[in-house]
Amino acid sequence: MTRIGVVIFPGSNGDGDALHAIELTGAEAVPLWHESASLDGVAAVILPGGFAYGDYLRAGVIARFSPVMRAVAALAAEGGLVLGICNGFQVLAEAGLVPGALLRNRALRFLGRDVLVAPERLDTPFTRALAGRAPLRLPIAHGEGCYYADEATLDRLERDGQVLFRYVDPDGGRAAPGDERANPNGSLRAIAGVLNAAGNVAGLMPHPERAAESVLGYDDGLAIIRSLVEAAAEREKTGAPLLVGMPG
Amino acid sequence: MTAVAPVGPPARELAPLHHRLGVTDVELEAIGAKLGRPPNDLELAIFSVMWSEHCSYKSSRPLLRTLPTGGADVVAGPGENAGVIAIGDGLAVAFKIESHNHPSAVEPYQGAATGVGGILRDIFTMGARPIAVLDALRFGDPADARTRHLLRGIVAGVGGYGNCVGVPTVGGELVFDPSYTGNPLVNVMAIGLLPAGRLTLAQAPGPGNLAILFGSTTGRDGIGGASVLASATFGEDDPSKRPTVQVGDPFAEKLLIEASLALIEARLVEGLQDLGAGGISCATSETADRAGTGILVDLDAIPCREPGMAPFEVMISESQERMLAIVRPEHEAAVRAICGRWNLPVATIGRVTADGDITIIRGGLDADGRPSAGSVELARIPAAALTSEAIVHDRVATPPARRRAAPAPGVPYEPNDLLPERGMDPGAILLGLIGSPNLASRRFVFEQYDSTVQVNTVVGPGHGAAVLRVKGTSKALVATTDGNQAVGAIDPWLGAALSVAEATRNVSITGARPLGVTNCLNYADPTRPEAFWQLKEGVRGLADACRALDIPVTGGNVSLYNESPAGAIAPTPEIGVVGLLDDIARLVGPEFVADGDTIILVGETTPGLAGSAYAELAGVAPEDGPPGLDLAREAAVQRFVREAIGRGLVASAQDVSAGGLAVALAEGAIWGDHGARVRLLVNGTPAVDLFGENPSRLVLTARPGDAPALLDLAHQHGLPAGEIGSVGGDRLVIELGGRGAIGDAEGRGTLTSDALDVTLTDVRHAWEHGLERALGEDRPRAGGIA
Amino acid sequence: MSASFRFAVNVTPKAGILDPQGRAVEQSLPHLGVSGVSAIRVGRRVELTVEAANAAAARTVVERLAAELLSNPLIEAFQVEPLGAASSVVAEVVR
Amino acid sequence: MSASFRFAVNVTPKAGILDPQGRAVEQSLPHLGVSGVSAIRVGRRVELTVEAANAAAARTVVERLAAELLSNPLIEAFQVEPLGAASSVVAEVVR
Ligand SMILES: Nc1ncnc2c1ncn2[C@@H]1O[C@H](COP(=O)(O)OP(=O)(O)O)[C@@H](O)[C@H]1O
Ligand SMILES: [Mg+2]
Repeated sequence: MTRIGVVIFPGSNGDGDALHAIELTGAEAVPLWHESASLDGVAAVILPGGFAYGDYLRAGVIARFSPVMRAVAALAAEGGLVLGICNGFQVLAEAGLVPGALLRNRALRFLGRDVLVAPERLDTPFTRALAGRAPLRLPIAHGEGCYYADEATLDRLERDGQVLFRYVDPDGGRAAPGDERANPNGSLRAIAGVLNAAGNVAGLMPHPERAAESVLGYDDGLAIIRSLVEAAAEREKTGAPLLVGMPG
Repeated sequence: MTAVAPVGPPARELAPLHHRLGVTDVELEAIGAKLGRPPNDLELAIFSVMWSEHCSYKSSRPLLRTLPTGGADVVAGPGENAGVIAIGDGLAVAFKIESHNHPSAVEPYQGAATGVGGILRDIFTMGARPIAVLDALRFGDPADARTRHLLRGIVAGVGGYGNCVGVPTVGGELVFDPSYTGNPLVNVMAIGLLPAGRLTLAQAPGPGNLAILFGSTTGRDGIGGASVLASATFGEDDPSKRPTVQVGDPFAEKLLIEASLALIEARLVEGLQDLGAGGISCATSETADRAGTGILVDLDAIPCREPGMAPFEVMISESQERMLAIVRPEHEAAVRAICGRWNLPVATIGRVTADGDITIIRGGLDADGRPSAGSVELARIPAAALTSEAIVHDRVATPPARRRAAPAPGVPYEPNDLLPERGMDPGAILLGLIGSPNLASRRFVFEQYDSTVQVNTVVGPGHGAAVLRVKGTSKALVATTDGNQAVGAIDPWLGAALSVAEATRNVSITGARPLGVTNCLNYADPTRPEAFWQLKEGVRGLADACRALDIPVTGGNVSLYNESPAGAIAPTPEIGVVGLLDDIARLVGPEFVADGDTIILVGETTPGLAGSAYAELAGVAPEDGPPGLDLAREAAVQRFVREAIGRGLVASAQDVSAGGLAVALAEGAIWGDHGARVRLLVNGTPAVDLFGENPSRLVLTARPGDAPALLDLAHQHGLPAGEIGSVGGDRLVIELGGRGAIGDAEGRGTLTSDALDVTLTDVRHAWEHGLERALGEDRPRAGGIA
Repeated sequence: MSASFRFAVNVTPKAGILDPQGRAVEQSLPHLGVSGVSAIRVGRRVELTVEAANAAAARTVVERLAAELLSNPLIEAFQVEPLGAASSVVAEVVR
Repeated sequence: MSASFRFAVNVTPKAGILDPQGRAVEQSLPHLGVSGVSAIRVGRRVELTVEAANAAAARTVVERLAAELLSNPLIEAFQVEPLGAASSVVAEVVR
């Protein structure tokens, strides 16, 4: 059975939800303690939501220095799959494993609500099982989710296919600038998720693991987790570093 | 070992120390009697905190004894940190509500945040993992700048704490009423889940066991929170050095939750108690008293955040995020290891003793847990004197001179020409009501909360009671909070009873069976006979309603002295209810489901508009009273709806409450995105039929084929019930027929319109934007970043 | 005639008030391989430009803003720092 | 032998970076009846004590902390300010 790890930082609170969602896909969910220097041989890692170290100082910054993050960085460097969700995205950004930064929501308030997002590509390890599902309805719950990078970086991300998800309006079109309903945190270019240059590390502000069971009203998110599990299983089988072909 | 040493230099002020600490002469005498000698200053400080209203319930204890608390499934009731009820499948639910009114009035963000922290500790102290929070908030006029400041800070504080610890905020209340100007109410309820066998009690058994303090260090913050110590200059310290505001640290609380549950899971603790009001004094005396033991505390062993803290400061500090564990000596290392894993400071601060006293020394304990040679005893107080045998006051209760009795149910109604709805378009009234601050969507508030973490939230905030699935079972927990200050101000018995009726009804209409009640009694100064009468009547209403509905009170909290220069609050017993739905597939919501469904009104419309949202909007005739409450009828209505839902006869269920039938129909329409066409026969005045809030009424929808069986079932339960219309279209149309609507009124030359007719778009718009508009949040706002 | 003056307002948690942020930062230092750092207090710094007749008048405005808007007197202390016009880091105007 | 040095690290949003807090403060000024205040930037101020052989060594530690932990170079600029040993607000012991 494919083993997927979930890192537990002090202050993580989405670890249980991520472990639960992994189990729903039939994979084995493996908790990884922040002080551990090893990833216990897992095929892929999720950095879960929450408030690692209280999100004090800046969201994600203190967690980035945990011993486990060295192992995560090493896994990423050899092509292993890493998905950061919400706080996990903030940790990845602070660690420089994905581009950009997450600023305070423009409304200066924490926002917990459902959003619509659409994948920009279906050929990544994080979106391969999403065909026919767009737009996806997922919950957000964060105070610092406004995606920021400078203009040149944003242009490069778009050119290189590193934009993974965008906030969309109910018609499925990219959220217009200033559309606070569709893009509640004010992310630049409506970016809700990004990839690293190699395409094996992803950060995502909405919570796919919370939208994984119909009893809770939605299950679009499970397809994202399932994408990760399938891609990780494939990588294990072939033993090869899994680097998606980035266009351009 | 020397004798009791005096603490601090003699006071310089003229007023005796005990007065400055808020201890009356009678109480000082009682303290002397308990000790068999006069207390020293440290002992007096401890008594002043422990005998405060907050810790001792000295005004309310005799009243609380009258509440029904028994039930077959009750595992822990009042007296414990939280009530616990078994729900089958080897699980139990723990829940409790608590107030943080006064701290939130002073510092809204931190006051509310620490309120959430405190109630969560009550839950996990019992061995339960917190799974949900509900916040019941009450403010003055939303147009008032101070209200806006308080609301903004309090909501941010609830969210700031709950979001960070990862407990979803799934429900609550937001009410505006002028009586809360200057004294907002912040009541927070928390719910937890535990394996039935893992219940942990707050007790200190086994002389020789260790008292271990873990969590945050002890600082000077919050000293005075439980008494008037903050304002009294005590000893030589500069009181300005002692911040009365406590700052919450949700990150530390999250670690505390994980460490505490890990300690319990590993069966390393004999007892566990959170530190709240009264700090170490309260935690040690309560755990010792419950076990019939004493605790010997070594002040030098307590990790302090600041140097030079006085003994009284250490003993009564209310620093947040701390726990006291009672541990067998052989488990000490394992306890330290778990605390270390979660990076929490931990210290063995004393020993359980057989003498029944809380003894405070300085200078360390020896290997056998006895005071070291050269140590100094600073205080010695029987634990029971501080807690179970604390003073009780017999307060005087006097009803106000003029008070109108509520009309008894079924009293015939006289149409009243003074009612202001004459000549008004009922559609406009509906839009006004549903867009009013008390009825409009609370989205602006609950969007600031994480309501989905832990992946149990089936129904979050926004539409009626919250529903949480119980992982690994087919069950769901249903929870709600309700209060009714508007009626309570007129008749405190009725206000309390109505709150219980409404809270339990909100649970029953999902199909769930109410398991238990937790309550927060928010009242004014109990030394005023009229305020104490309100409290007494409120408790009587609570008890009567719970008995009639056959539901135990499993815990609660009392908050008195809710007054400000602007006046006293309206009596506000806030009722929290948790219910159990055995099969989540049977869950029914309030929203209309399908075009063509039949709409059925169950129950009887009776007069009495006083205390209603309509009365607040339109005014009310001076001789009108609040509607009556027939508790037997209420019980029948709830039994009926649970049975109907259990049989699969109900498509949607909503009760008639604030805003009356018109608002109940409008909500079903907005939430389900289906219009409705309804015809009402009006006997008295249209305002009563459309907007009256008399209880024990339901709006049900059913597939047309199920309607006859549903009506039959209602009649079998002895309930009046009839078809009033059907679901469909994109408007809400309520045609008014009958004598009261057109005949008499037109005959008298008034302009009562004969139909309420609004588009779904209009009514939804009013509902969605009303609150933000009332709070001025639809424009750039005033306010700092502090 | 009036001139522009730039100030910083430094807002820090009052003595005796718990500073959870400072504590969390302190706890993380071993992970960075840093030792010998203590007593960390995390506060806010607000930089602003005031148009006023003279430096004293400008300062009066800043003091008022600091007390009423930028700090919470119950739990925070503040201190006003004149930056002059020369300060480079802060001279940018972003609207 | 070593000594204690107290520093402040002032972290401000970089030029061009959206500062919603600064804007919110600016927007609330009219409500307070304040005018003539502009270019408000809201940042962080971290005060800390460093044990080191000398001031230069202490400063090196602070610079590193500021660059790696206390600020994010993508969005923030920082500046280190020596406070000397005299600072009283911060002399408390935090365990
Ligand atoms: N209104 C009430 N109804 C029933 N029980 C109450 C009420 N108020 C307080 N209690 C019970 O009294 C005990 C002490 O309450 P409290 O001091 O608030 O507890 P804690 O110190 O754990 O917060 C608790 O068990 C609580 O449930
Ligand atoms: Mg308690």
